[in-house]
Amino acid sequence: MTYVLNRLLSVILTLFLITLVTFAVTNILPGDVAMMIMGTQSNPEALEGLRESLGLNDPLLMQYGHWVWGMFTGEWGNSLIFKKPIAELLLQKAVASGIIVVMSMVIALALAVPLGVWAAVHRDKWQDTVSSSASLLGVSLPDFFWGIVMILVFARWLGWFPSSGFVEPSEDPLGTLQRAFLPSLALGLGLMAHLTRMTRSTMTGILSQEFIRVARAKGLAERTVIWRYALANAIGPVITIAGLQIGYLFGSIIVMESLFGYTGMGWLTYQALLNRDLPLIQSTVFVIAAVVMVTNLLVDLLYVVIDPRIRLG
Amino acid sequence: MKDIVSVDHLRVEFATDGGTVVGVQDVSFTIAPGETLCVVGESGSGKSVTSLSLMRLVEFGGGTITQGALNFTRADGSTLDVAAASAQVMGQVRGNEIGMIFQEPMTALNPVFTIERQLTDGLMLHKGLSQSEATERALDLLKSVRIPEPEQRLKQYPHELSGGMRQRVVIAMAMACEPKLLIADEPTTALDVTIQAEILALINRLKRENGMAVLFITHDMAVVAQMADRVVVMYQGRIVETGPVAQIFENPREDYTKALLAAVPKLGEMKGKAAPERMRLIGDEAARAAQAPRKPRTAKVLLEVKNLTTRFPVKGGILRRTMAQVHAVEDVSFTINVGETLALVGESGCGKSSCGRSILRLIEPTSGEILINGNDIRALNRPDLRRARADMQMVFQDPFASLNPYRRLRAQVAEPLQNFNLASGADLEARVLDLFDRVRLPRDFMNRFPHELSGGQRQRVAIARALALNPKLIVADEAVSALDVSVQAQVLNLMMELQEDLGLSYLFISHDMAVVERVAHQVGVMYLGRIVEIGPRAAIFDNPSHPYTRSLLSAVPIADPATRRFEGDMNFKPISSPIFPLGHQPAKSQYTQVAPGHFVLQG
Amino acid sequence: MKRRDFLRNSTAVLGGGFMGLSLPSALWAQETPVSGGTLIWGHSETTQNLDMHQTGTASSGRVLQNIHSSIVTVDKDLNVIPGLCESFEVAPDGLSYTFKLRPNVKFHNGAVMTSADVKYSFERCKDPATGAVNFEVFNNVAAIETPDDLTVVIKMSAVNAPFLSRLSENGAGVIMPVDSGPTQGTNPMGAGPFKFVSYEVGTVVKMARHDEYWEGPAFLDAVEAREITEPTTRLTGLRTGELHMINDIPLDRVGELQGDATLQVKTWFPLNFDFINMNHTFEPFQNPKVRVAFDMIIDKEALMQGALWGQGATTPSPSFPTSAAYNKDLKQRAQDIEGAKAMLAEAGYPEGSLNIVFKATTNYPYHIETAQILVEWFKMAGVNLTIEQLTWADWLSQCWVDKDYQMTMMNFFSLWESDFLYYSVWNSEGAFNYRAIKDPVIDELTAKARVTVDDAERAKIYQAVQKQIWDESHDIILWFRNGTIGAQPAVMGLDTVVHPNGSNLNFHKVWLKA
Amino acid sequence: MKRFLTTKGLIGIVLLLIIAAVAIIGPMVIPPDAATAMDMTARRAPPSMRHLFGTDQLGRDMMFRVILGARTSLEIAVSAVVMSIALGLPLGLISGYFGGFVDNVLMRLVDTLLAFPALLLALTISAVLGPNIQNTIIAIGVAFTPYLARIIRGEALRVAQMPYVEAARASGTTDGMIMIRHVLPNILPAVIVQGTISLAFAILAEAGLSFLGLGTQPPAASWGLMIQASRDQLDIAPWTAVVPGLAVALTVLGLNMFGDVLRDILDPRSK
Repeated sequence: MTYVLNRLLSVILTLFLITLVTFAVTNILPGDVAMMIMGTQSNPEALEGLRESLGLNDPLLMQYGHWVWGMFTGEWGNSLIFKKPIAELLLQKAVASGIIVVMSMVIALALAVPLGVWAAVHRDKWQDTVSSSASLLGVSLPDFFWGIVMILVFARWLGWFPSSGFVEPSEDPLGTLQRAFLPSLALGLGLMAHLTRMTRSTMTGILSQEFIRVARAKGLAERTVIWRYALANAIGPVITIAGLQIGYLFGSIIVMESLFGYTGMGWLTYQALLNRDLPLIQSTVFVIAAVVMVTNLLVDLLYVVIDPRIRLG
Repeated sequence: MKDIVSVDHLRVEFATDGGTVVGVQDVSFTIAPGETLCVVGESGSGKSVTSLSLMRLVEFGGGTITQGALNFTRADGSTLDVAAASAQVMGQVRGNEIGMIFQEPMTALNPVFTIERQLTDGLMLHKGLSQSEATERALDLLKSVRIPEPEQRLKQYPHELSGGMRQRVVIAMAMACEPKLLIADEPTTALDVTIQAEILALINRLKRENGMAVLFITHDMAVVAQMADRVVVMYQGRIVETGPVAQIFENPREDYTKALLAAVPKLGEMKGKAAPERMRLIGDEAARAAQAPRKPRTAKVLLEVKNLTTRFPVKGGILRRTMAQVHAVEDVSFTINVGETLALVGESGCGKSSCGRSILRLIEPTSGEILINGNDIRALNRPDLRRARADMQMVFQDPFASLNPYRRLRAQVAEPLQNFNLASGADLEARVLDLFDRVRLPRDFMNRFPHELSGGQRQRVAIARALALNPKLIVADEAVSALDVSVQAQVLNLMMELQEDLGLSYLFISHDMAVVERVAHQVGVMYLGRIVEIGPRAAIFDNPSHPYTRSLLSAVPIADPATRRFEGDMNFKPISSPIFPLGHQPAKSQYTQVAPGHFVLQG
Repeated sequence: MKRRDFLRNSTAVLGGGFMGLSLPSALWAQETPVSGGTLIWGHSETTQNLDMHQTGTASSGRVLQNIHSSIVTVDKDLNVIPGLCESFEVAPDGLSYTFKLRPNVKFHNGAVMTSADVKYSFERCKDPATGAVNFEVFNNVAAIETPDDLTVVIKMSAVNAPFLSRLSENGAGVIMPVDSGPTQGTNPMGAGPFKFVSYEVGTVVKMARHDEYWEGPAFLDAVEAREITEPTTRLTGLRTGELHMINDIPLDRVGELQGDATLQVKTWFPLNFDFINMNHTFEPFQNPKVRVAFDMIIDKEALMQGALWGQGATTPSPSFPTSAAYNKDLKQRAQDIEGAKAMLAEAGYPEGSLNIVFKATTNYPYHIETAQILVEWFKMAGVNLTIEQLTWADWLSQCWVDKDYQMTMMNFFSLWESDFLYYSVWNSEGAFNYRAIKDPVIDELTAKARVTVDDAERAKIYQAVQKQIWDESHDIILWFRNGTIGAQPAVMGLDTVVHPNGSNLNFHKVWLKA
Repeated sequence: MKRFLTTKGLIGIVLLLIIAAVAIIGPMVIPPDAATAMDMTARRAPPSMRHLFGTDQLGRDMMFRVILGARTSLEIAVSAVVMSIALGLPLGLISGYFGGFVDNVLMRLVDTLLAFPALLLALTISAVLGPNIQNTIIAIGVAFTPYLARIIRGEALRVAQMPYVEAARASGTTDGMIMIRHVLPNILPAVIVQGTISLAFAILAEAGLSFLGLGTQPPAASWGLMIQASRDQLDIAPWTAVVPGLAVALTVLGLNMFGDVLRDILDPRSK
């Protein structure tokens, strides 16, 4: 329990640092939302009026204090471009992104674990080379490349999945999953490469341990030894590494969601950045950072459940 | 009656990047029912490869049986050539007709499964038991290996058990299907001496009760003497000598066996000798010649440790505050005279290493005084401490980890000299050469990297490095524990020779009573952070007065098949935890003097 | 009546002669429109703020113009014509405007439009607290009077000749029901052909037919504007049949789609005009010879073919092509690299001595392509041009506001009204004079035009302005860019969809063939 | 003696040698204009004898672009990785070696940076410094630093607990010298392996940055920019993605294969 509280405290401290950095970074960015709203229609006079009405002329420290206090009290303010309460926007988009983050993680793990185990069992043989070359190819081309390939193959040529868009799960749950599948697959493939490598090296370490030899000496079938005895030990580290990829995933969804017109957190972040919607940038970045940290926390806690050794220590 | 096992001209090869390496060749032996065969040898002798071949587990390590037969008499009386058996047949044999236990109890159990699951899966597989029947049988097994509270253990995970208990579980697993042959591969090497005694006694009892044969693999001649009916001595993948245990120990035929036996310190063989003595190693004429002249011992005190206490904080809670303390070293006092050796002996976790490190302030002591030549080490600031450390050097246990793999040995030995600007250029080169000579290493080793040396050679380099600053005191922390017995003897002799030549003092930290008896002038026995008994070596070994010292000595295997110690069940008091809540004030160490200089902890 | 309106509108649009349709236009003319169906439109941009007053982006306007109706609008030549008013009248002194409203115009909430709604809408737009982007349109408005339910009189404190034209633009002239302001951002409401149904940020805007629309109900039951910003994805959606139509076909794909018999492609111009800007505070560009030489380096037709894949038409003037102000006498300078070299040398910049940074925004990928082609020609002329890519926000901040650039290019969608165009872009006092152009001739001419009442006279003045811009080569005017739409064959009435301003899309007359 | 030049390693070295040769010799034999020369009559031409690797949307020869782009891409990737190592190494080394408070503070900082979308970081850097190659290198270098610092810290922590470090301390070696003589050489292999992997990511990161206009500025060629530009024409001109993609893939493959060899070469144990 103290372990949990401890981790929580460090998460809170980091979150505070994140608010500071976010605020600083977003304020360094030139241009503001007033300029973005008016576009080429902007002239000094009009800009000034708009700025005033958007509250962009307050002193920085006041804006920061206002923002942090708002985050605490649940007053997240309104998005300047979308004219909607940020909290409402984020909640809706977080669900959308949650779906593809989880789905891509499931796809990645479902592919990476067997592939990694296979490579570890046949270490330094051709199977290993095939597995590592496949994962290298995965990381050699950017996510969006795979995204476009998915659209062309599965939407345009095969017509199995819709090419883009997002529907609310409450409206059409199947439709939501259909639309989430292609971006998840593209993200999952990129993620898989990394996880395969990690599974392989973790499994390699575990397979050289004494208890594996003991299991074999008991007469257990090789299948049982690898898929029960060894994998039960590998799953903890692999999940931890997978959890650490959440941060990477939240970076990748920015491009991927925009590509698929799948409007989740990544898309929202990109829109906020492009439109210099400072309150929205600050909140999305903060929420993404918080989600990343909390996921890592949860993964750590999950590890405690999976691995009995951690419980006492 | 038919032999259980008959190995005939076994040859195992390993494919490596550098080509094919022969693991063992021309190995032949038999094991009769109910017999214990010990295979003994130093590292690289091929003893483990032999045992793994019998289980056909050697394949998983990249080995291939390229020649020979491994005939095993199955339960139905038929003979199976293990070398040619199918994977399916091997699955029936392994764990069912042949049980196996391994060296590392800490890693031999799957950390994420309960004891119950690990005990029952073999039973369900081989004996077709239901889950509940298997659990019942598992409970019986735990009882038969004398694990306390067996019902509770079934639900526990391996990490919740001590090392000794884990090894009992591993034995229970191996015994689950009542095999006709038990292969024990260094089953006690990683264990403390009292636990080793318990496990050896347990194996003996189980063997008697079940009438099974045992193939016992070990490097320890003392254990061989205690366990074996017959002995196979192996060296570099071949069998050197085979024979009944008495014959091997009393009348060895082969030079290698003789040399091996000569290198084993036997507990009690120093009885009546006043000073430490180098071992008489076969082929080490230098040691023999240098035996005679001795420097007269002076009673000048070099190191005085008074009430040394070292505690480590156990941090916890939200604010990472110290919640409890490990009382690693608790109110320890002793002195070491110039040119003498004080051995600190005890089992793992007793605080002997922490004590050694505290003296060098590699870890910071909590309280107490450390005076070297009257100079208070604890009062020094960092620069002064750095200078003071020139007088005290350390040799570590693991010869593989104590040298930087990325630096040439010349640089590593020269480093202390450069640190204090004691030498440079040609002078430095000369000093380093001299040090290599001193530790009897060829001069051309200077340009080598650590991995190019054997364990014993590396330990010599570590000693040379420690000697570079002409220290007065060397703390040798399990300095010979990781070495093969013949190498251990050589290094011990070297250390004793250096002591004689240079008047060095040693704080010799060890768990091995037989080695301690060889090298020490004074012995301190540590238990739970305290010295429970301290005095001249003879006093401790001849008249052990503290109960702990006595049990420790009774547990040591003696390299003499005539004195067998581990027949009945042995049960020693388990060591309790040295962790105490914050603010716990332990009592002062009070000693009773039982003889001049021989003190025993009260209470 | 409806049928007649329909025909009139379509002829009007066709009359412009700027429309191109890949299907023979006779085909649709023979069909009888049917009601029903939901049109799924793949919209190229994201709708942001639903409040018509507050939203400044063309993207939001494109959707919201279907929900709102404006008091006045424009015909194909951008002449102001009545919208929600039956007629309007400007006092001779230009200080008073009288609007006669159409009777029985119904808002989406069922209320009938009155002069109070007009007064409310204009005052809301004028109020700085509203944050309307066009609030300065009402700068000179002194009072809004409503003598009766169908009459609105606007009193000006000073003459503002472009007032009516500005009212016809996005936002400023729309009429909202009284007191609907606070909910306009979440539930926009007006008197347009479609009612707002729902909006999911970044995903879709749904609209349904307004049965009591003053020009008659639309054919479509509903319109779904799905927002798909990625061009390839949008194109795929059209090809797979998920979308009925898309706007903004990537220029390089227009040819490919036109060759596809299963799809309709519609292009029109002008969507906007593009020009290359030279910063007049940058020393070399203070010399007109350098500017003219730069103009001579560029082969505009080749550049248009290269960057727009032929989807446009070159022009020496930025005026709306069919407007009276357009100076038809001007011709773009032909490419003459040797002549440009000589002129540059004459100006004191021999070969290799000019190093220019060209800032282009990634917001318009064809600007980047343009810049890349320019680099090659400038290299031939001995000028070293390097490109710096900027995001839209950075471009606005660096080039538009801070004037921190040497060379750049930009396009304008909606500056078709001559005063708005020439005064704000080229007058030294102009709000959009981000090149810092100070030309006394232009200053004088543009000021004079403001007080010139006679339309023909004014047009002449603006033609003179265009000549001056060309003579001095203040900017290099490049082309009008085409607008594009791609659609399934079932989508009918595509020719009515484009608003005369070239940017807005109106679905009133669009229908789906069963 | 271990044979460290395995077939795999040999392939890796050959691949890298070819790529390096192309990157170095290419610009010497091919005129610099070849990468930007446009042929408007052959836009998006598929591979043919005239244009072996086809052309892009402006009719530029993909073969010349991919060859001349090699140098830019590798220059950016190598500099960015070197920079992230230069920043991350001291950070991780100090954090891992000293532990305690210093470690806590530094790792909290690293955690904070890791939680940030790299895009925001890159955008800020590009906005503040302007888009050019140096700033691209800075953006990638800074974004990679926390990852490297993390890995280096872990390694330093492990090495700092080795007996030879304790032995060095016992023989009077100062902390600074211990870090240089003992910790650094022992963590270097891990750093180098991580570095080779990071190189691959850096090449791709440049593609991501050109999404925002940062990175190589057109019309100059770089693999990242080329892949980015292929985005809208993947279906009609797949070679525009395949050619630079293959170049990246081969480089990554070569680097990975070579990484293992390099580790062996550096390790005295394998000699």
